[in-house]
Amino acid sequence: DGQAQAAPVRPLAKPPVRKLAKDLGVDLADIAPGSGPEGVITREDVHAAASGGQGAQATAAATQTPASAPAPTAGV
Amino acid sequence: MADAAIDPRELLPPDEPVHLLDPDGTYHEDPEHPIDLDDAGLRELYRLMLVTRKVDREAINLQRQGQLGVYASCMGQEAAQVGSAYALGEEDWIFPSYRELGAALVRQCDAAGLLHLYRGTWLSDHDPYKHHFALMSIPIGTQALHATGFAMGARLDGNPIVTMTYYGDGGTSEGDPHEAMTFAGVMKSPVIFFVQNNQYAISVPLDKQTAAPTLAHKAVGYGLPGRRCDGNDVLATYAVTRKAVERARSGEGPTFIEALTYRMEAHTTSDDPSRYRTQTELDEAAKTDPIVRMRNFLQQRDLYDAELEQAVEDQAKEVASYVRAGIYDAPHGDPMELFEHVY
Amino acid sequence: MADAAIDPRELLPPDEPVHLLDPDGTYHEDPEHPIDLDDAGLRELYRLMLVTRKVDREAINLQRQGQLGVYASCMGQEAAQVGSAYALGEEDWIFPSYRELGAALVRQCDAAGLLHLYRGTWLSDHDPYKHHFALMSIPIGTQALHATGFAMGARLDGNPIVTMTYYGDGGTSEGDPHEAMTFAGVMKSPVIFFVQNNQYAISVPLDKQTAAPTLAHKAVGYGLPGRRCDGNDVLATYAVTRKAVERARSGEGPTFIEALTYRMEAHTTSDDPSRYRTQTELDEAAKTDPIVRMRNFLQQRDLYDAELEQAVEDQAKEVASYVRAGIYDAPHGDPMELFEHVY
Amino acid sequence: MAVTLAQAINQALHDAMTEDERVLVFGEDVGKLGGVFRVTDKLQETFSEARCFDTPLAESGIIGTAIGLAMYGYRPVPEMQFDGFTYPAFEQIVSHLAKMPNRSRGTVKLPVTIRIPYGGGIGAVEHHSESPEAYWAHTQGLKVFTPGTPDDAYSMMRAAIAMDDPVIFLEPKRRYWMKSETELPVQTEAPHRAVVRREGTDVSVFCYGPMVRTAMEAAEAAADEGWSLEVVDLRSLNPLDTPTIVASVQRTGRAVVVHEAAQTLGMGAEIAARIQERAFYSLEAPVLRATGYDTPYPPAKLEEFWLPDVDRILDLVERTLAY
Amino acid sequence: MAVTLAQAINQALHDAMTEDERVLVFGEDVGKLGGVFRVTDKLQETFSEARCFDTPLAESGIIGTAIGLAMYGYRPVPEMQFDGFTYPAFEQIVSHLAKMPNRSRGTVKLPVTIRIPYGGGIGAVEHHSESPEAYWAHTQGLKVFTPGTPDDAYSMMRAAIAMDDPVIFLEPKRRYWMKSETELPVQTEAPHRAVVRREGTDVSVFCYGPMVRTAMEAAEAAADEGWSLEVVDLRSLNPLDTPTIVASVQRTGRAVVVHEAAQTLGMGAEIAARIQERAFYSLEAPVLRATGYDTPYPPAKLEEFWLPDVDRILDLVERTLAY
Ligand SMILES: Cc1ncc(C[n+]2csc(CCOP(=O)(O)OP(=O)(O)O)c2C)c(N)n1
Ligand SMILES: Cc1ncc(C[n+]2csc(CCOP(=O)(O)OP(=O)(O)O)c2C)c(N)n1
Ligand SMILES: [Mg+2]
Ligand SMILES: [Mg+2]
Ligand SMILES: [Mg+2]
Repeated sequence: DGQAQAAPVRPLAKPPVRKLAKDLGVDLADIAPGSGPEGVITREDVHAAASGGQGAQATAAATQTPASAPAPTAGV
Repeated sequence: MADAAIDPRELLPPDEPVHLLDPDGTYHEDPEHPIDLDDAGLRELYRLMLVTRKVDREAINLQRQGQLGVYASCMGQEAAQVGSAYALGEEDWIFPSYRELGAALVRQCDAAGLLHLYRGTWLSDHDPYKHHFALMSIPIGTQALHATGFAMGARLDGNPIVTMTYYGDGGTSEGDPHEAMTFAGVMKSPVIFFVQNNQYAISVPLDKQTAAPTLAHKAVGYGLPGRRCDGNDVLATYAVTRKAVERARSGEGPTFIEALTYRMEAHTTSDDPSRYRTQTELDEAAKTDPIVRMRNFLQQRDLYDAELEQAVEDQAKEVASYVRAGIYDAPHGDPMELFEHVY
Repeated sequence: MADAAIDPRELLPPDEPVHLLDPDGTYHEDPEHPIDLDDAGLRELYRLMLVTRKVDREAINLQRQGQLGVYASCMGQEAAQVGSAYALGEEDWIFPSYRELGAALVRQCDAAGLLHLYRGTWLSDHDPYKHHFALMSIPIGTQALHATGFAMGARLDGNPIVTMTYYGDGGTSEGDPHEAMTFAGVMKSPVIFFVQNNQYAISVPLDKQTAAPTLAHKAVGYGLPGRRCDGNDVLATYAVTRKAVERARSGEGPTFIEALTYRMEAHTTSDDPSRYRTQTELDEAAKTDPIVRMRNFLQQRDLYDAELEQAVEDQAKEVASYVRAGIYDAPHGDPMELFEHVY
Repeated sequence: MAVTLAQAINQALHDAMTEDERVLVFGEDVGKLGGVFRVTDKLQETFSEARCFDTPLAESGIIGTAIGLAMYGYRPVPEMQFDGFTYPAFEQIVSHLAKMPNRSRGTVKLPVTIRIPYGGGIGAVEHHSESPEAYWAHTQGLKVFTPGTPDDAYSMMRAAIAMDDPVIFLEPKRRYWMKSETELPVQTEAPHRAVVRREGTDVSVFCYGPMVRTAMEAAEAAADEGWSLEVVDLRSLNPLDTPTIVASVQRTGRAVVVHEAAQTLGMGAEIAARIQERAFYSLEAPVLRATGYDTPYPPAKLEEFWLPDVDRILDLVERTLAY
Repeated sequence: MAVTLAQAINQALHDAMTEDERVLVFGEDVGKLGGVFRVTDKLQETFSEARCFDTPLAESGIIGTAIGLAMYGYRPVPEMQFDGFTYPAFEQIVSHLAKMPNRSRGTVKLPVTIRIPYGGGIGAVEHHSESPEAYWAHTQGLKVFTPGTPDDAYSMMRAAIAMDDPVIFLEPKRRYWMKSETELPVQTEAPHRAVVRREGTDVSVFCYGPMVRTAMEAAEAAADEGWSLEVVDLRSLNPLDTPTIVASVQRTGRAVVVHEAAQTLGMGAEIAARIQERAFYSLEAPVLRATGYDTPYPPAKLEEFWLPDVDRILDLVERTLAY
């Protein structure tokens, strides 16, 4: 379901990256979108933000399509 | 509770199972069980049994050749199935288990289609509505309830059809046929419970299956008449079933029929019956062969000749070949079909 | 299959249910069913029935006062339960459903403990091994298999005990008792199937439950004797059960007993029987009250006097008080116990 | 007009039986008595014993004959008197009802709707408060629907009866007396869709049947804490409306599933598995489950400690927000 | 010495019956025939018909009488002839076997071990290739064990019979003829423990029963791709060995669950739900499931397309590594 939402999309990151951000005091909302596919925030993005750099593109649009998970192959 | 007008003793099976044909073909008339078949009909019973035997043998061969995963032979049970199935009308329905090749051929089902179940091409391969022959039911005894529900539907609909369900001696121990007979008795559903007592449930002999005096003695407990017949005597199975069909069709309710027969082959091709029964027993059983018996009868009646024999053999070969052609190296279907028909 | 020496007709119930006591207390001797009780025993039957009636009434009151969530009364069925349970020995086992307060009191179970099930303090509150009274079984008919298995165990163990299971007319339609009787018949297990035919399964009357001539007619189909008794006649229920107990204990196998009785109260306190039965029918049934009948008998035998009446009333009050004290505002248990006894 | 959930089902059965003479209602005590909860009240009176009838006491018999009736051409709506008493019919449901259409390549249709009052919270004795939905939802070939409101009870029942597939229709018995101001007939969303009952931004709460009201109460209480809960009524347990579930979590980033059934392999397991698979990058916290404990259903007096309630939901909401 | 999985079970039954005269083995065709897979071969001969016997054809009867025998004091080991034929006994298993110890506060113990050959891949007709383990694992009060090797088959069977709890013992029938060089008797890990069959660093592959060998084959093939798979044989489906599961994912960060049963509400659902809950911050990728499809079990000729195999496992391994 790739419907665009009117509300701003939450920052996308896998759980270990979220933990890293917490541990380093980085707010994912500040660095979203990240440099991963479909704006996913990566470890590198977080480290870059933590060390004061800008590893990712600044958020350009207020809305964007959330990353869709790869289609499952197992099960219907 | 039962109709007070019916004496329960009338529901009990008579001491002797209905028996019209001796192994040597001698016919014993029984005024309670007249045979309303003409010569053509008598020959037809024989033909159907022989074709069943041949197709059954073909199926065994196909399994041995790896063309079927498994097969459950009905050898020895041809009279039980053919005689009873022949007593139904075209609009009547059969709810079989997995061994009813004979009944299926009477109904003109496509034998190759049936065998595709055993090949595993699909889980079943026939349209029940075409010949009023329900899908084969592998879980023991469960089909008795489907037959009963269908009969309930027919009665509710004012439709004078009859249903008949087949299961075995082992099946009588399961809860479902018990519940089916209870429903059928209360609702006077036009259903016939036809039990082929072939003496075994895989390796379990009858005396370990039940302590019932006969399986037909179970019927009285549901308010149903219980009737026994020599299951290797196609005229007996036919006649007893005809009576049950007429009774059901006239709205008088169900009947339970026990056909005494013997499973001449293994339970299925995966079974090794030498582990639980003797060759002696098998040899004794062979003496009651239902097909030989009917042939003897036809001969006594001058209804049997070389022409008939040839015609029947040819036809049997034809069906067997048809089956072989339909099964041999038959390709599997489209795997994508697995996702259809789920909802 | 059955022992060929047994004539199936002997397995059928006689035309008349065993009946020894008329409602007015007149006793009819039956040489087939002698009463081996002395005066004390006869009084004891009466006492147990009256106590059952009183405790049962107490339970209904407790439910109305919100102390029990629900309660299934056995009013009217005291003779069926007390007579039959009294015929067992101390080492014998009972496998009840949920209505057997009478049988429980015969076994000296703690009635308050039993009622905790209805209060919901725990799912059950008695130790089956203490009085050989299994946990109450709410899923209809399932306990018949437990009773059979236990009896199989006893027989295997060379232990001459007997088990008896109770269920109702509705229960005879379920698959499990059918399977239990099949197993019991084949294995000659020392189990008694005691069916209290109280004419209803909640709102479903007997004639919608089965078309069997009598429930006892079911037994022949398993190779078991089926016996009927006036379930409101405590001497009959006692005597018929004694015979069955002796038969089982001597290794001859199971018996099926149908006790004809009537459910005087609602199915449970949640039920409204005025929706499916008439006051007239209820009034008629009241005329066959089992306790009144036994009192009349004792009076005819000069075994009843004011002293007995007082003693029995006092004792009944005592048990009722005991139950009330155990149940009223009883606290719930420790929620943490929910996590014990899972594995 | 105020309509209870039970009345809504009664009306749905009535209307279905009126519009389609093939619809039959049967089971233990459903005819003359009108059902132990009166859900089939007056149907026998209105439509005759031929179409609404009492059966012998035999669940496998009820479902097996329903299959036969469906094969004949009727639309059977059999009742299982209580959740805990469905199990004698498990063989017929799993081996035949669920599979015959597939086995027959669609030739045999089994438009059977099995009505089952389920769930606890009514102070009942054993076997009367079970939540067996996961058994059914794991059985391929069965549709599993469960309304949480009177309107849905009416509409989803009509839809279930009308569809050609076998349906397990789970009626939340503790909500039978729940009222709603509504006019029947009513058509709500298609039964396989989940519906957002309350929009929110902080945590998605997935629920169904009896827990819909509980979850809504939790959302009210949560608002006092400054938490904005989105409550999603799943309605269909098989098929699950995965797109709606995923879209909600993509919005909120957090999820709590609520159900009475024991946790292990309850619906929450599948929902959590799907969410983490398809909304992986959106999850701020793991999907948590406010469910019955991994024990058999408790006795009546201990029910309140065992069943998920507003407090337990808020507890998990708080836990999930702590991530 | 080479021992097949079936022989290992046969030996376990033999040894258990020798050491404890209370152990009984019964079911359809287990006595004289020795079982349709010969797993109970010669037990009747050795221990007499009193202790190893054939029953009437009635699954509810088999389990219900097993309960009675257990109450008496025996240790029944009843057999359900095939997975698909267990369902007539569902009521006895779920309402009584699983609950009576709890219902009786531990007073009634039911040391029953139900043997069930399960799983597919043997080209069988319908109802002979089912994987019903999730039904059992969702039923509180049942232990569910399933060996994937001959050694475990022996050891876990001995343990199951010896414990006082009811056990559902699932025997992977396609592996009955799998051989192992071993000396019986053998004692492997306690049955409730999961065992790491192969250590790895990249992806944790959770499997059980028939899929253990498949997963090991996949790990071998994966090594050629440069992937290091850790294969964890779950062995116990209820209780699940959550600590071992979680520890593995904390090491690898990725997980694939493999089972034959349909995906929705199969064991993979619970495993995924627990992993994401307890190892949330370790997950580099969602837990994926290589399972049967959400359809009824296929016909024999289409089995190979439906069952998870090495390719499907590697496919998901690759997908998970792409995160
Ligand atoms: C419910 C169920 N349990 C077990 C089986 C396995 N099984 C297949 S055939 C059979 C024996 C059936 O014996 P019987 O009813 O006498 O029929 P027969 O095969 O002799 O014709 C058994 C146990 C099954 N198919 N269904
Ligand atoms: C398997 C099952 N189905 C339904 C019920 C609900 N129920 C409880 S008692 C009862 C009627 C039982 O009638 P009967 O067997 O005649 O016993 P009675 O209550 O009359 O003594 C029913 C349907 C149940 N307890 N178990
Ligand atoms: Mg059953
Ligand atoms: Mg047989
Ligand atoms: Mg009754």
